[in-house]
Amino acid sequence: MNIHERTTHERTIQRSWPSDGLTRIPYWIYSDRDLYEEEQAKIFRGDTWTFLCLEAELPRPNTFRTANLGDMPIVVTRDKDGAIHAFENRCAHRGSLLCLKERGEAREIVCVYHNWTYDLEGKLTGVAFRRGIAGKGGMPADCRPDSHGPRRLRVEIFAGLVFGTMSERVAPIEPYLGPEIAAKVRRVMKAPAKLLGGYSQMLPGNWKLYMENVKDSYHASLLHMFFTTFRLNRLSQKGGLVISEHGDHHISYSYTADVAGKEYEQAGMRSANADYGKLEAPELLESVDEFGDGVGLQILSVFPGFVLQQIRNCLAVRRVVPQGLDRTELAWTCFGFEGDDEEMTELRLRQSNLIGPSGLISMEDGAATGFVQRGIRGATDWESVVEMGGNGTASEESRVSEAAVRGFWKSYRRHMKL
Amino acid sequence: MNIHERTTHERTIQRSWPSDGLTRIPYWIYSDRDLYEEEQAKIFRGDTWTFLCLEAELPRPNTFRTANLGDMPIVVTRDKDGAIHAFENRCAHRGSLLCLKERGEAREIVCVYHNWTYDLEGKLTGVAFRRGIAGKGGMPADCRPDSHGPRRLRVEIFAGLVFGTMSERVAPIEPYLGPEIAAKVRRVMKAPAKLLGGYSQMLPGNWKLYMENVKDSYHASLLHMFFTTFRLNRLSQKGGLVISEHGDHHISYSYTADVAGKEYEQAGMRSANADYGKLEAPELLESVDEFGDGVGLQILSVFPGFVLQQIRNCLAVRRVVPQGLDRTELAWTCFGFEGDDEEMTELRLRQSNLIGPSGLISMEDGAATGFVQRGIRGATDWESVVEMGGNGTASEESRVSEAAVRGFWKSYRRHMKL
Amino acid sequence: MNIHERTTHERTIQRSWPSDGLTRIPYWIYSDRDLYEEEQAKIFRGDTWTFLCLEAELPRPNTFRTANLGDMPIVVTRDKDGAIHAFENRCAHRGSLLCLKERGEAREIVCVYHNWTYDLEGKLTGVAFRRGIAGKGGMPADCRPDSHGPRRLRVEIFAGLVFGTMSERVAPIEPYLGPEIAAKVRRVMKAPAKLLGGYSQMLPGNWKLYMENVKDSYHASLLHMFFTTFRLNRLSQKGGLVISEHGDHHISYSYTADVAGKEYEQAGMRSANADYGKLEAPELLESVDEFGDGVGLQILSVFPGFVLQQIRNCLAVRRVVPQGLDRTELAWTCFGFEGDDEEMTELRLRQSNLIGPSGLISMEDGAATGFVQRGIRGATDWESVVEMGGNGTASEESRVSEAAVRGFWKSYRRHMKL
Amino acid sequence: MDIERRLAVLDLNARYAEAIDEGRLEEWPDFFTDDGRYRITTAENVEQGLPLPIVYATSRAMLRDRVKALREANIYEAQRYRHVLGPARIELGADGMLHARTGFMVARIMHTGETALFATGTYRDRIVEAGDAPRFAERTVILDSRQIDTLLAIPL
Amino acid sequence: MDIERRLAVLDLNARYAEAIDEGRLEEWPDFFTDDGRYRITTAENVEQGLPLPIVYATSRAMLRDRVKALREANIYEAQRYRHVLGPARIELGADGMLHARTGFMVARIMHTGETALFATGTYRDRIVEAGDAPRFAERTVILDSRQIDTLLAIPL
Amino acid sequence: MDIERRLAVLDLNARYAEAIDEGRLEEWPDFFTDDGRYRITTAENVEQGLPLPIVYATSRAMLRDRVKALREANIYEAQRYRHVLGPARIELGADGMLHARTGFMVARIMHTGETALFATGTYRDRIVEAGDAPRFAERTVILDSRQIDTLLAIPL
Ligand code: FES
Ligand code: FES
Ligand code: FES
Ligand SMILES: [Fe+3]
Ligand SMILES: [Fe+3]
Ligand SMILES: [Fe+3]
Repeated sequence: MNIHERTTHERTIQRSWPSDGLTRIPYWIYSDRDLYEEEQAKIFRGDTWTFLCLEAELPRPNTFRTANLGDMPIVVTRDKDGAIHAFENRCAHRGSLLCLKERGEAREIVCVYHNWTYDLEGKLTGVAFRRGIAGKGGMPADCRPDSHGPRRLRVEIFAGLVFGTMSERVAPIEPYLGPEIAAKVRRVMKAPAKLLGGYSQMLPGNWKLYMENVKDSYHASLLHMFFTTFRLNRLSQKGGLVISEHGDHHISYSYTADVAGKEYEQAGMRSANADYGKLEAPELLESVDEFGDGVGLQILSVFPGFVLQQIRNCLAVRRVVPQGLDRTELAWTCFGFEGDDEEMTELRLRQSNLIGPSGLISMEDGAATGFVQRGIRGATDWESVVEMGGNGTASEESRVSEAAVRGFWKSYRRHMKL
Repeated sequence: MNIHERTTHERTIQRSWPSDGLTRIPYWIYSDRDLYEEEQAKIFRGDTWTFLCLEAELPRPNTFRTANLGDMPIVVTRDKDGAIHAFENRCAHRGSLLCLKERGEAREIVCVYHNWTYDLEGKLTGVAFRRGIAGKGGMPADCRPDSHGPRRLRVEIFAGLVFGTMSERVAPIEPYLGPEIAAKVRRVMKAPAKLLGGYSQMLPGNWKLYMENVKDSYHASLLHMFFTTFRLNRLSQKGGLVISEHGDHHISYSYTADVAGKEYEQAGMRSANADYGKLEAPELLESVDEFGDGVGLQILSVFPGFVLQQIRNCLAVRRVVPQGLDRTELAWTCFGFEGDDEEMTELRLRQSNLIGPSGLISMEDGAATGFVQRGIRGATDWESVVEMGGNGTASEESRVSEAAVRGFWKSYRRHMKL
Repeated sequence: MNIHERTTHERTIQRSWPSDGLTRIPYWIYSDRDLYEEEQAKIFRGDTWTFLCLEAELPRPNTFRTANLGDMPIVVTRDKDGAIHAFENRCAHRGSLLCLKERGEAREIVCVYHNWTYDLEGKLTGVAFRRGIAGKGGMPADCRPDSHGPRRLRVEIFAGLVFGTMSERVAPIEPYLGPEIAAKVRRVMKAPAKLLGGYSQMLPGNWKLYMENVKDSYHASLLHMFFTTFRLNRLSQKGGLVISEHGDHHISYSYTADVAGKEYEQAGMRSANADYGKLEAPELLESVDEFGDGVGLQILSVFPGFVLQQIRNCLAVRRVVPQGLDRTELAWTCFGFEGDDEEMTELRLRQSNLIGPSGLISMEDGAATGFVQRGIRGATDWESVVEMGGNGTASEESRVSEAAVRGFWKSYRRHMKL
Repeated sequence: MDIERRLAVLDLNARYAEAIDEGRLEEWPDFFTDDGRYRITTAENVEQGLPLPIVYATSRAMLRDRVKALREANIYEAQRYRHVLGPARIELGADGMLHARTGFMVARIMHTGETALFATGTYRDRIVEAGDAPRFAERTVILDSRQIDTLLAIPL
Repeated sequence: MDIERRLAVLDLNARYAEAIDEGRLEEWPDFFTDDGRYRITTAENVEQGLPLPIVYATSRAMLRDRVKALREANIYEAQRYRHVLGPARIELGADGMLHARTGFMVARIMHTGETALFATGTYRDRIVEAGDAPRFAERTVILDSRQIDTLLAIPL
Repeated sequence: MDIERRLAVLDLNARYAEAIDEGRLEEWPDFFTDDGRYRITTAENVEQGLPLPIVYATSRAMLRDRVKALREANIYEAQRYRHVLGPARIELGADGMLHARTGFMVARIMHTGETALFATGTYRDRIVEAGDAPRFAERTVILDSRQIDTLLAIPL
């Protein structure tokens, strides 16, 4: 048999995008082995901005924090003058990780392998025994090891969020976000952030399944019954969907005030669960309208892998870090604001019961990526149906829509030239 | 260097089947990465029947059970009228698993992700907020999500065994089995089955290594010393090998009555182990001739991955579920018959010491697949020798033969066009 | 999109070796999936010699030991006449492992699967029921199963070290090593070895990263601070680097006598650590000049994966066994000499605190392979800088040099035709 | 401290672990006092002096609310835990309560059969002996790892 | 129950685990009474009320037969177990025997060095105190998982 | 043997494990007598009668030297252990010391969050009761596996 033909043939089938544009997503997109590396290069190391950390995570001069650009390790630093830099966590010499810790203090960075040294901008400042010892050995005078990286990232700080990119071409962060998204980022980051802590989840699915989940305003009140039962978020509540010009970013928001609708009960949704009853300890849901606009829920995502969350007074940034074809790390960092009093902090901490790996309204999301990854094992040549709210990617008032999911694929295809 | 050439070249070497037909099996067949997916499509989702479960596992109307077609997840149901159906365990919408449990009761199936609903035939019956809320959002009137699966399987029940296939073309189950195999299936499934329980083993080898092992009548009494020592099965015992027309299926059987031969002792087989002595508790091997034909052992396999076992009064079905190139789940379900009295059940349970992961005559099989998988690591361009009993695939009286193994490869090559 | 083009394109980029010859190593060499199998065939099963075990590990006639040629399983035996043989640990029949234990006694080898038997040369001596039973079954008279392996290796014993190869063409072991390396092997193996024991480490990196580490005389005193602090090894100590003609093998050695230099302190090396202070229990470092030449440290490597170590009186052989693209087993065996008295043995055991997974001067090496493997995740199209000591691979007095690392790549490229 | 009291604490740990491992979540709140506090956090947060919890309850009522949510609202695949405990370190606190520190390993077994070492860490407890059996006035679960596989539904 | 008896049960568990972990299988049957029952099954079978065992012996003689088979007949790679036990729950049964429930984790270490969390579950025991040392009249091993990796040769 | 002494040994094990799991390595040498011996080796070496250790100290001073090296000289990523112990078998030795054998499982948790079953084995101890608290005259750690993942920096 002619293998070669077979292989080619198979691929061609697999790789063709369905004709129906953004309303059909082919399942091979979540399981094709070669695609993973290509996404790393074309998306994460391509013309996109990645959220690296909160400015508050670099509290003082001479501090650093490690982060990721896709699965590429990154160091973010604040130098002695307070300026923030980011560069590859890879030594120019032989490629060792430069920083072995999540965070710390440092005036310079010393690679453990051969003690080459770097300043906090990522510039190579010293090569051990570069001139040899007693005139023997060492490096040729014309050797320029500094030309071998670590590659430095373009860094921008927007509203206390540190973003980085490898791209020279991509627009600055604010135009990248666009006016609407930028405004809503500023809305949440209204004051200097005060760290409350973090943790991460290892999700059993491809990273795109999580981003779809985040942009999927349709699922929230159907999958997360706790949400619905306590009217934290119902599609019938006043709110909307904002999608940036090219589909890249999104916001899903809703007002706390409930129109007291009975749509879920009428539709007999499992998630309405009329007879659930009340909480014995309702203080769990106590909250204040700290943004003064009545919006109780604002989920905002920035392509490719950043989420900014406001659920009542529970604020968090989430970083989506691909760890292989079907493993994704979801790193959460929660924060309040400088000046929060004890009571306000306590309020945020109590509400944090709603989020994270044990979150009463978020625990399902981690598992959902796995349900799909496993569900499609035999269906690589099939496709999903993403037609709620039609086939467009425009902002709209209704959240009974998958417009933001289509937006994700619009921008994915643009970057992947797929 | 021109990589491309290299790659192609390598493949061509690897992929050519040896000239000696069925008596030589190339070792790359157990370790080629691309082959795995191809087998899933051409064999498990191709023109073959897969055993899904016992009819007895769906005891009442409105019950379901999950199963597999290769590594594709499947749901098997019994509807309110008692009819049995099977379909992909994949939601039409975004591909989530529909059933998250092994078994249960259900009048309808609700996908947890967005609450789309299905009847027990796998037909999409409801799309949450299909028409939106308050006239906003929802799905275009012309959208036909039901056309996106889950794909329904052709299902047939034969002698209390539920089989399924994705193929329209494959013959019905009875002709697929052929007269001889069908008769011997009926022989064991002589009455309505009564479930005794189950467990599974994760085998450290490619699924084909286990199927070869099952069809390998030559190994049984040589690998499984307990078998031989207690004359549960010796190649010298009266018995035979039945192979279906195209090699797909097989039966290896033997009579309990022992010709008291000394072939093993003469040949000095380790497994004969003359001085082993007696059991202190011989009741372990007590059995009755419940089929009235003196046949004490009948191992029956159906291509690609089903085994029906009668060892004395210990009856079981085994499902072979590929879990990757070198991992295979072997799922056992043991049963007796309705009307078995306590004593008979106790007899079967005592004999179950012979089978499963701790089985005195079966524990070696699980490990054997790993011995080969590891043994051939450096020999992908070599081949095994399958020439016991010549080069044919015909039924014969002697079990000192690998005819059934050759039969497996005959049908494997037909399906894979290899 | 035309996938095929894409794929080809990608590869071509990846696979081209940098123009700068041996001073730049492309990072894809540590992470390319297809390369792994190719290395197994062209290097480990190619024209190279692999260290299998110490002759002392086969203490008596009729003993065996398992080993590896790359990731191919091997059996090494000493037959009844004391001759040593090695062959694939793979049965001629269906490919099962023949030996399931690390070591043992045996007059013949019986495959557990179907009881085929072999002598200690690896020759097939028996096929169970070859002639069938009662004239039925069995193997055709003209079948020559012995022609199907296990493949026997060329074996040579040099200074108590057992080497094996699959190659007919490679030169005998002594010329393979070359005069300088051979002499220094003899230097350490000065008397019959007495086993002290062993253990292994699973390293989180590609096997080549460990071999580079071993040949990297530049890192030793910079990474291993304990080394430097206690002047066990400083680049300023008298010593040198010996590299065999084609770069394949190397020796890095130094004299115990310290020139008491202050180079590290002047250069402000972390590893100098002036104020570390003394050991409370200096007996840890007690040693005797058993080789009478004042050389306190001799690290010797033989391409592709063998290391012979003398650190003071702590002697060990290390086998590098690839276990996949980014996992490598490092198997240590420590020894003294027959005739060592208790005191000498105690001295060696105390010094063994310096080596192995908890070694005060070796624990870093295992981790270092992982630091690089992780550091280069986003840099497959980049390259490392290996220019200490210029661009050559000649022996030299200075160890402030990466000449031996370049030597490794010179011979790697020769074998891989890369 | 006398052995009786030590054994009473070991027994409390034993019954707590068993109730969870056997899926009797309804009994879980009753191991706490009415105003009992339960908190899961990570060693990393503790070391940084950051207060963020993974689970945080300040009364037995809140624990009951969580159990109810796990039973009626939340979606997660069938799974069970298996606790094994390290040796307990018990002291009499200035507050008159028993202060206990106990290390643990918890394996998670999915309905599919998949078994994994899911969580390790320490229990930091304040225990009141009043009444029939000792109860937790406070149980803080400090996870050694910053990372949770998929989700943490069943309490630790 | 008095501490002596509790400690005697803990000691029985300890000696049982040690005998197996150190490969002294010949001693294993002697932890049982002559008509002692030993059964390994899965939580899934128990929950479904299905009787299928993985290993099933109704006398010490049967246990000896299995040990003999493991020593002389069955083929499996050299491996050892390492037991750690959860806290034991011990009660005096109506039948005058001690009823004990103990959780366990067992790691399996292959001769190759490969280490894995092999099994978790509970021991359900009925223990007779008669004679020199307590013995198992019945030990039921309920595995949390329905799935065994490769094989289960050495008893749990 | 009386319960007091048994509990004292269990307490020694508990404090030892806790000190290591909490990273208080400086306290580790003080669990030994001045001339206390500490050795880590593998079951494979022991079975072959081979003396090679992975770690080998013949005095408390040597243990202090190792702690100092781990703190100031050696490079390894931030990580912690979690010990759980099997039941201890304690006997009074002919040498007047308590001889204890205790199985263990140790999980290793990397700063990245990665958790793995790192080591299993047995402690073989000779314990002196003299003075305020019992101390190890000798602790031999016999690993079940011949293989260590990456490195073994923190003592077991
Ligand atoms: S790899 Fe960083 S100094 Fe060598
Ligand atoms: S995936 Fe099933 S309803 Fe959306
Ligand atoms: S595989 Fe070795 S005898 Fe059959
Ligand atoms: Fe969600
Ligand atoms: Fe078999
Ligand atoms: Fe080194």
